[in-house]
Formats: sequence, structure tokens, C-alpha cells
Amino acid sequence: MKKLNRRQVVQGFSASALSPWLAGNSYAQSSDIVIGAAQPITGVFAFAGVAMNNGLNDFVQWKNSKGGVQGRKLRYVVEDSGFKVDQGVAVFKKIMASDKPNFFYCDGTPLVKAITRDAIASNHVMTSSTSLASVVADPVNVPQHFVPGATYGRLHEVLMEHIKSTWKGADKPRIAYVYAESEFGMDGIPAGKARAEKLGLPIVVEIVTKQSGIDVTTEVAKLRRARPNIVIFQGYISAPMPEFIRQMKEAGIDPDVYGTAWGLDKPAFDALAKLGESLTGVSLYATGDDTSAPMIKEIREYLSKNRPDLTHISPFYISTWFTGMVFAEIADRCLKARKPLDLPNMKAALESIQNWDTGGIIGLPVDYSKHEVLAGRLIKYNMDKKFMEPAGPWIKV
Amino acid sequence: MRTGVFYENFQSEEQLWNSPVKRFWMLAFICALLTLPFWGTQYILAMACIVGIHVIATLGLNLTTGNAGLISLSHGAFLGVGCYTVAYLGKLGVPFYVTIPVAGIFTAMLGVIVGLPSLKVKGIYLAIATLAAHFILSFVFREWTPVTGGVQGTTIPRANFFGYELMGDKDNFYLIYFLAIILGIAARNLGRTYIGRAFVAVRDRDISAEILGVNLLKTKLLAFATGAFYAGVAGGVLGYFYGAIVPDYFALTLSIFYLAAVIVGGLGSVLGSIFGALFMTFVPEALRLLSNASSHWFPNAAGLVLPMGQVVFGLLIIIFLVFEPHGLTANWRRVKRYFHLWPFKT
Amino acid sequence: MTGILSIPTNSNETVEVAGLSLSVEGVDLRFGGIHALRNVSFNAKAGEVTAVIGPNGAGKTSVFNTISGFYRPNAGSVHLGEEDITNVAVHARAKRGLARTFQNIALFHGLSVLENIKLGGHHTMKAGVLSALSYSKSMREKELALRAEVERRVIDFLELDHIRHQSVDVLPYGLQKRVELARALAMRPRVLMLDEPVAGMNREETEDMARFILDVQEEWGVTVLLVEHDMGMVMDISSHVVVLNFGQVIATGTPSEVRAHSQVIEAYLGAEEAH
Amino acid sequence: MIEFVEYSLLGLLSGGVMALIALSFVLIYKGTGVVNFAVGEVMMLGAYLYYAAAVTFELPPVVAFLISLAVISILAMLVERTVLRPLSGQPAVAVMMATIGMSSIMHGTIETIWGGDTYQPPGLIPRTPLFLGEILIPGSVLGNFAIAGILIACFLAFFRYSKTGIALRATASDPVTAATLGININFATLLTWMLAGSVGTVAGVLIASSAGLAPSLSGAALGVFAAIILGGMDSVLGAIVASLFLGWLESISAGYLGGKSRDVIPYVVVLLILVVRPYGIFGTRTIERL
Repeated sequence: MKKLNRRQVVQGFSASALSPWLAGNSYAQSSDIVIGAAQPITGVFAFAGVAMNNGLNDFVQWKNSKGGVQGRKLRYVVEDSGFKVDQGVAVFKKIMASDKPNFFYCDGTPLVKAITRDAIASNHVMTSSTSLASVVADPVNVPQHFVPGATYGRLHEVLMEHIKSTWKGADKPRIAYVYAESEFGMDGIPAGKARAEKLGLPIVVEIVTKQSGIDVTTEVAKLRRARPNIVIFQGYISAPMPEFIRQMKEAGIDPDVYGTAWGLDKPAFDALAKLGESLTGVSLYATGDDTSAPMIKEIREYLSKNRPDLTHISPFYISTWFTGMVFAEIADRCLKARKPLDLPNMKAALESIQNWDTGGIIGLPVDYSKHEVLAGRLIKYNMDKKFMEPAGPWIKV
Repeated sequence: MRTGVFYENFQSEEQLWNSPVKRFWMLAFICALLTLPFWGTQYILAMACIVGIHVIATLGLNLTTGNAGLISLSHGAFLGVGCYTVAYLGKLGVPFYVTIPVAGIFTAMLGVIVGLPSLKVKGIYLAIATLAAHFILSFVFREWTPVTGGVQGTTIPRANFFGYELMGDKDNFYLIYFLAIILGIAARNLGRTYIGRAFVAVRDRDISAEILGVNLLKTKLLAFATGAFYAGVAGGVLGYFYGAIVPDYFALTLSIFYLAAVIVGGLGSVLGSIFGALFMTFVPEALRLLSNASSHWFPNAAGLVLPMGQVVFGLLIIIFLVFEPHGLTANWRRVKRYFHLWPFKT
Repeated sequence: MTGILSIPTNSNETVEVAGLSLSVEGVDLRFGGIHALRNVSFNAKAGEVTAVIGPNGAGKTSVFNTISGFYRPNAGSVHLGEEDITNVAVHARAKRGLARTFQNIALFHGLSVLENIKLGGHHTMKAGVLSALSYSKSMREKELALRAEVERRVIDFLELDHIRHQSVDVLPYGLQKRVELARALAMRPRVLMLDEPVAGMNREETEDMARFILDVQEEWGVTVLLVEHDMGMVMDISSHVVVLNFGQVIATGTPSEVRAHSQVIEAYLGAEEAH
Repeated sequence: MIEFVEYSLLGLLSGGVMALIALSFVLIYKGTGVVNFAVGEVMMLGAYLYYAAAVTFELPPVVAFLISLAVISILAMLVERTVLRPLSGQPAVAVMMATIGMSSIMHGTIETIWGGDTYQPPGLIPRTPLFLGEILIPGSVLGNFAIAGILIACFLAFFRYSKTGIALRATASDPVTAATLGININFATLLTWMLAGSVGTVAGVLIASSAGLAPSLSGAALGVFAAIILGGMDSVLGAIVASLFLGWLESISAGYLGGKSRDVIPYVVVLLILVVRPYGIFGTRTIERL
């Protein structure tokens, strides 16, 4: 009996091991404009990956419902990368082989770095990704890539500008940097510090924690001793921010709390709101609740039809929707000029984008000559309305 | 049907593939493998490369843990050492046929240092000593920015063979499998010499082995060194394959992945290492593809189905431990025995 | 280095490995409170069979383990031939011709019978890891030489041909004991230590084992030191007997002398009562 | 100076929770000889169950806590029966990998059910910070240490005085004799697993209530292996002392070298210890027999 079970079990698994060869490739139609993606639908970034996947997918549907690009349909081919480089690379190669995509969306800096060589060599694909790292906003070494918004450095420069312009206190603000020991945490800091110095804003303490800061007691004690009146968090989704706030409150100090980009999503502002702290920070895009932006309206309409259960529009969703817009714009410009969609043409098309109207997703006319957007906007959590709302004008750097 | 094989002298019996049939299949397999780039899709090719790298690494761990019974949780970090060595030397313009051996040797030396506690402690204590080594190494990967590029990671220049750049996966494929085959045979060789026997003896009863004339110090450190050498080489080719790497890649989970591969494949068997690496690479991939396919019919299935990957990974380990302690090689032998006498006995 | 051995090709040459004398002098061994051996001294003459006997817990195996170097004596010394090996590393003693079997069988279950026996020849091998990985010509020759040697001198001799390639853990007890002996013989012993070689064997197996031991001693001139409970066998094959009790030597001499020794009888009777 | 004192205090206090995790580990190792690499996931699962009961089903914290204890105990029991008993007598690597396999299963299950989001479970006790002049001991640290301390004290008492506790110790030191003395080994093993599971759960809930509840929680247990080696795997006292010491060490290194050195410094110390005292400071050396 037991033997039988074992046989069945082991054979069962051996069979499933074969299935990648059996699993058929999806049909390829030459007329389609193909957007491939390796999304972190599982793993440590699942919470973002699902939203990002929906965002890009929904944009494609929406665009096609509006007639596609120059009469050609967009097609979205996605697979899960689990936020693992090797899995991501496998996905990239697979999609490159089966669907010959014109655009490819990566799950982060490591994957972008890992596929850049092949992407350039293939000469038929433009890439973008979640990553806001400065290393991938590099027209020379990463020519096929663009950042869907501002890089961390830019965001922190915007933040410092904002602090400079809004600080009311008699003496200078005491700024504390708290960031995770990870790309998301560390990438923007040097630029931010440089700008702070230029503006004469003192950084009184810098605290590095582990990405998943389980125990941060000592770090908080350190922060407390510096008595900051502004604390800038970078690289956290939520934890360990709440514990920082709690302990500072216990210590009777109540600084303004700033964050950037992904750190301004629901998990963060909800957790802090519970502690009576309203999060402020620099956002890449208009928030999902921004009524002034026409494109956000479009998104809301689309969602009310297709995802009625989805109430909160995360920046991740908007980010991939926006990325889709850029992809479409590039394709559109190439096709208008009767140029084939190869890398040089698409790169040229990207860099030709100037004072482009993004329907308010980015409030200023967008200039993509540097493969990134040099603007950001301050947003603040509204305690009674329970969402992030504009807290200042769009700032260009 | 195959009749029995008879030997006139020990020499013919001691050969690696000691029957014409074995030699034939070996040859056939290698031919099929070497032509893969011409019949496989780009995806299959990439997967094959990844498997090849895993095979090399698993072979190494199987020597240390499978043959000599020394549990190592720093194998993944060893790959990192190899990878960063290649990256560093590669940037200095050193060709790959130098960097890869150097990576191997350097990692082997490190392996000796990490293996030192094995003289004083065994089993789980040793496992945790190697765990310590893992944490220290990954700290170095993250902090020693000038060499490793820190948390941002680093890039590895393309392998260059006398002016010819190994660019596509085709080239990398041949590089990887050249090494995989060489190292596979080497591991097999080691197994049938006095050193291989000493490894097993140390695993089974190290005190008796010592009394029978086996130098424990030398043998244990040698086991660590060879294992680490394989890891270093695997890390090297890994670097050339991906062209860019971040420290997170060499997480503890990587070491565990290889331990799992060793267990699923079969402790102390070269064939086991190959099976293990193949299986542990393809099962999650298969799962991914399945859930992808399923998501055509019900969207958002992915988000629910895919975390099960971890569950399946865990289940695999346990199922094999409980039901098939000798790993896939045992199944393989069963199949072989069956065909050996087929069709006369079934 | 007994040169002739490493040339298996001219297998007609019979090889004489001169046995060495083994002497234990004033060995004292303590584990915390327990005083396992008190000033134990005896001498196993070269080429003869010496037996160490005594009731359970008398310290027989402790003596063996001290000679093997597994225990370091608190006082006293062990001499192999002329050389003082008290502080020689455990594994290095094999090279000097000190071979042994274990009371509770210590075969390696991961290795086949043949490989277990070959392991005995470990200390005779020297090739280095590189030639092992590449299975170089010299490595192959060495391995084949070893194979030929154990086949000729041990496997044929102990009649193990038929189970050569079997795995050891499926073998019956008696055969396992014999494989252990084979492994010890593969070590090119000059002093062969046997820890209860016939324990748990039936009459027939015991007689076989006794025959093998005598053959070894006669044909190879090896010194044999054995611990055994089976008095009949001890008295038959050993030329010299050492009696231990409570970690002390209470009598030494020829079998007949020892048999007559009052303390010995008392020790055994006492032991019997204790049982 | 005052900084140093504060860091030291904070470190020692936060060592309390680590001691709980270490205890959970040592209990199992002493009792069943199993090296439980899933200790982190057990802890995390306990915390999630507590969250589910307390928030999703809106039960009062204490009830929720008791429920999660019960469930964890049952799961521990099942695992012991289905996985570990069949593996008894297998080499160390096999058992170790089995526990790793379980940890992977638990991790996957948790992600499937709760996803990757961070939750904020209610604390077991109110947070009241303590001011000692310039030094501030945050409420969470204080509360966690208090609970951990009490629990550990209870355990020590249980093992020293209660009949069952003594029986467990007997089983741990010599199963065969214990059996002959009429102690039900199977029951002892189960009890050990249940106790260890619940200790882990407490640790998990404590950590989660301050650090938040996310799949990264299990990472908190990685540091504990250092403590275990330092103290000696089979010594409860050793585990506790080592945990406190490492807590202090982590805090000092985080304070003066920065948070990233948190998990490496302890292991450097461990390596050094291993060279000097292979079986830890309080651990008993295993005596080899031929």
C-alpha cells in the first residue's frame, strides 16, 4: 500500500516536471504591438506585483477599446517572476522567444541589469520597470530602458526643495534620514543629502536599518537622541515606521514624517494614521483620488466597469498604467513616422518626447530626453477623507 | 534484452562505463545535449543553462554533504564568492578561462577556512557554523562596495575567447555544459578512488575510519574544499550567464535549494545531483507555467496559486525524505533493472 | 614500505611481512572519576597470538582503544616494535602496521564489501586529489594494484569472492565479522588486533574464524592480539594470555599457567556471580 | 556613557523575546533530538493565527491568544506524527531538511492565505514606557520582556518541580530508562512539541505587536541559532543567558556600527566560540563511543 502511494506520488511529480515542454506557447500575430512583462506576482513584492500586473493589463484593454495604436492592437503577455532574477530571466527569454515583444516590463533593477545585454542585442525591444534606481536611468549604458517617473534621487531633491520652501520655524529644521539597507532605501540618499547641503538644511542623523527591520529599538533610541523635527523614511512599505513613530511619541517628540514614492501607499498611511500621524511625501504621479486629472478619471471609469471591487488605486497600479502610456506613445510616434519598431527608432521616439501631456498623471509637461521624468509632487494624508491628497504644486528639478 | 556482462580482468570492471551499453547511452546522451541549441527554443536554452549551473553547484554540495556527510549551509554564499571573483577579475580584463579556475580555487580556499570547525564539531553544530559563515559572507557582499558593488550589485563583462565574445546563451550553454560534464566526470572519478571511499567512511563512522588510517583533518577539509571549488565555478559561470548580479541572489534560500536538490536527487550520487538539479528547477517552473495556463481561464488565479510554489517545494523535500530516502536515483535504478531484463521479466 | 606488495603483477611471490612486537607499559587511564586502567603492562611477542581476557568491564576494550590511540593514557606508553607510538596520531598508526577489528562491527554501510576491504589499504595510497579527480594513469594503476592486492591476499584467502559487490548491511553477522577481518588484513598488518572476533558466532563459524586467524599468523607471521570471551578458542589458539580485572593485569602466562591461576578463577567466578 | 547604558538596557531587554524563541528550539532539541529550523515559521504562524482570531473574528486578545496556542499545538502534534516520527533514526541532515521543508510549507501557506501585506495585531498588554532619567525604555520592549520573563520563569519552575516536567526531563536525558520507568514516551514527545509551539507563538505575537505582522517575521528567528550555539543546544539556561548576551551585543553594534551589522556580529562571535568551546558555554559534550 505504502509502496503504491510512493510510486504514485513520485511519478506524479515526474510528470509535472515535464509540463513546461507540453505547455503551448501563446499565438503570435505580427500585427499586434506586444508588451511582455515579468511581474512579481508572488514573493516579497507580491503586494505590488498584483497591482502592477493589473495596471498594465488594464491599460492595454483600455487602449484597445479606444482603437489601439495607429489601428494596431496592443497585446499583453505576462508571467510571474517571483521577484527572483533567474526566474525573471527565464520569463524574459521565454517571452522574447515566443512573442517577440516590442516592449518589456521588468520587476526591478536586478532583472533590468540582467536582461539589458540581450535586450540590446535583440534590437527589437524597449524596456521599463518598477525600479526608480539612478543606475537604470542611463541613456548610454542602458539605452533601451526608461524610468516610469522620477528616480529616487530626483524625488529626494524635490523633497528638500519643499522642506526649504515650507519650513516656518525660526531656526533651521533638524532633519533625520531613516532608510533601509537596500537599493530602495539607499539609492536616493546621496542626491538628497547633496541638495540639503546646497540649501543649507542640516541632516542631524542618518539611521540605516535592515529591510525587514524586526527589532529597531536601538535605532529608534538613536533617532530620539538626535531630537529631529523632520524624519524622512526611505525604502519601507510600512514596518518598521509605526514602531519608530510610537516610540518617538512615547519619548514626547513629534516630528513631521516624510516618505517618497512607494512608501506613500495605503499600508504606510493607514498604519501611521492609526497612530494619529499623517504621512507627507513626494509622489511620482497624481494620486488615485485626484479628481483634477482627466486620465485618473478614465482609470476610475474603467475600474468601475471592470474591477468594481477595487476601491483603492495604488501608485503601483498608476505606475504601470503610465508605463503603458509611454510604451503606446513610443509606438505611436514610430508608426506615425512610418518607421519600423526597432531599438534605434524607439529610443529616438522616446527621447523626442517633450512637453507631452499625460492627462494629469504627471502634472507638468513631460520631457523624456533623459529617460526619466524630472518632476514630483508633494502629497499629504487627509485624516477625515482617508486618502492622500495634493499638498503642493508639482516641482521640477 | 541485455545478457550479463563478464570481465576478463579487474581493469575492465573498474572502468567508468564498464559495459558497451552504458558507453552507448552515455554517448547518445552527450550528443543529444550538445545539439540542444539547434533544436531547443531560446527559452529551453536559457532553462538548460540555468539547470547546468545548478548541476555544477549541486555536484559540489553532494560531495561535501552527500559523500562526506558534512552539512553545509554556506554553499549558496560560496557561489557568491565565485561570482564576485569573476566579476572583479573580469573587469580587470582577465579572460574567463583564467577567472573561472581562479574563482574555483579561491572559493576552495575559503571553503577550507569555513570547514575548519568541522574538525571540532559535527552534524547540526557544523551546519550552524556554516550558517554563521553564510551571514558573514553575505554581509561582505553587501558592504564591500568597491569590489562587490554593494546592495546595487555588480556587472560581469562578457566572457572573451581570444577576441570572440561569448554573447548569446548558445555560447554560454557550451561553456556551462563543458564544465558540467568535466566536473561531473571528475566527481564520479573521485567517488571510485581511495579519497571517495574515505569520504563515505568519514560520513558513516569517522572514528573507525581514523583508526583504519584515514586522516580526518585532511579528508574533511578536502571535502569542503572540493565542494566549494564546484560552487566557485558554478558562481563564475552564473556571473557570465546573467552578466549582472545582486547580493540578494546568494540568500540562504539558495543553499537550501541545493540541499533540497541533493536530497531529492540522492545523497552521494553524481546522477542524483543531476536529477536533483533538474527536478528542483523544473517543478517550480512547471508550477508557474501551469498557473499561467490556468490564468487564461480564470484571471487572478496566479496570485492565489503561485505562493503554493513554496508549499510544493517543502512537500517535495518531505515526501522524498519520508518515502524515497535514496532520491530519484533509486527510481532510476528501478527503471533500469526493469529494462535490463525486458521483455523476458517484467 | 614493503615494496613487493605494491607490484601485484608477479603474484606468485609470497610476501612475508615480519610481525612486530607490541608492548604496553604502565598504562593508566581515567575518565573523570572512573579509573578504567591501572598501570597495565604486557607484551605481545612478534609473530605470536596473545589473548587479553577478563570479565565484562575489566577494561579489555579500553586497552585496545588506548593502543589504537582513540584514548590517550594519563600515564604509561605503548611501543610498536622499537617505536614509542603513545603520541602518534591515530590515523598514522595504521601506516606503522597496527590494524584492528571492532567489538560491535564498524563496517561502512555506504560502501560495498569490496570497497570496505579496499578502505583498509587507504594508508598505502598516495596520489593527491587532482589525479583522483582526473583518474590519471598513475591513479588508475594504484587503484588496480590495490584491487589486485586485496583480491589475491584477502578476498581469495577469506573466501569472500561471491559477495564482493554486495552491500555490507545485507550480510549475515558471521560474514560481516569476516569482512571486518578482511579489511584489517588489507591494512598490511604487522600487529593485528581482534576485538571479540567470534562473539555471537556458532560453533562452525567460530572454528572457521579460528582457522583464519591461525593461517594469518602462520602464513604472514603477523602478531595477533585478541580480546575474546570464548575461553575454548582462546586456549586453543593463543600462545600467551593476559588476564585483566577491574582495569588491572592480574595474571599473564601460557594458557595452562593462566588456567591454574587462583586469582583468575576467583575473578571469573566472581564475575559469574555478578551475572 | 549614558548612551551606552541605554543601548545596553534596551539590548538586554529585547534579548528576552529571543530567549523565548531559543527556549522553543531547545525544548524540542532536548526532548526529541530534532533540530527545528522551522522555529521561525512556527512563531510566525502563531502570530498570524492570533491576528486572525483577534481581528478577523473580533475575539478579545486573550481568547484569541489561547485559540492560537491550541491550534499551533495541534499542528505541532500532527507534524510530529506524520513527518518526524517516520524520520527518527535518520541522519541529522535528513531531519534538518524535513524541518526546513515544513518551514517552506508554512511560509507558502501563510502567503497564500494572508498575502504579503503588513498587519498590526493588537498588543497583549498596554504599552507603558519607563523613564529612568535620560533613559527611555519603550513600552513594547518593557512589556515583551515582562511577558517573556514570566513565561520563562514558569517553564523553569515547571521543569524543576512539576511531576510532568520532571518526567519530560527524564525522557530527554534517557528515553529508554524513562520508558522502563513507565513514562509514556510518545506522550512526552507530543507534550514537548506542544509546549515548544506555544512558546514560539508567544514570541511571535510579542514581536508582531511591535514590529507588525508580515511574512518577513520568520526572519527574526535566524539570529536565534547564534544564541543556541553560544549557549549550547541542550541547555535551557545557556539559551537564556546567550540570548540576553546576544541581545545586548546586537543593540551595541546597532547603536555604534549601525543597524546593518545587527545579524552579522552575533555570528562572528559564534564562530570564535565554536573554535574555543565547540559545544557552547553551557552545552554538554557528546561522548563518542566505538
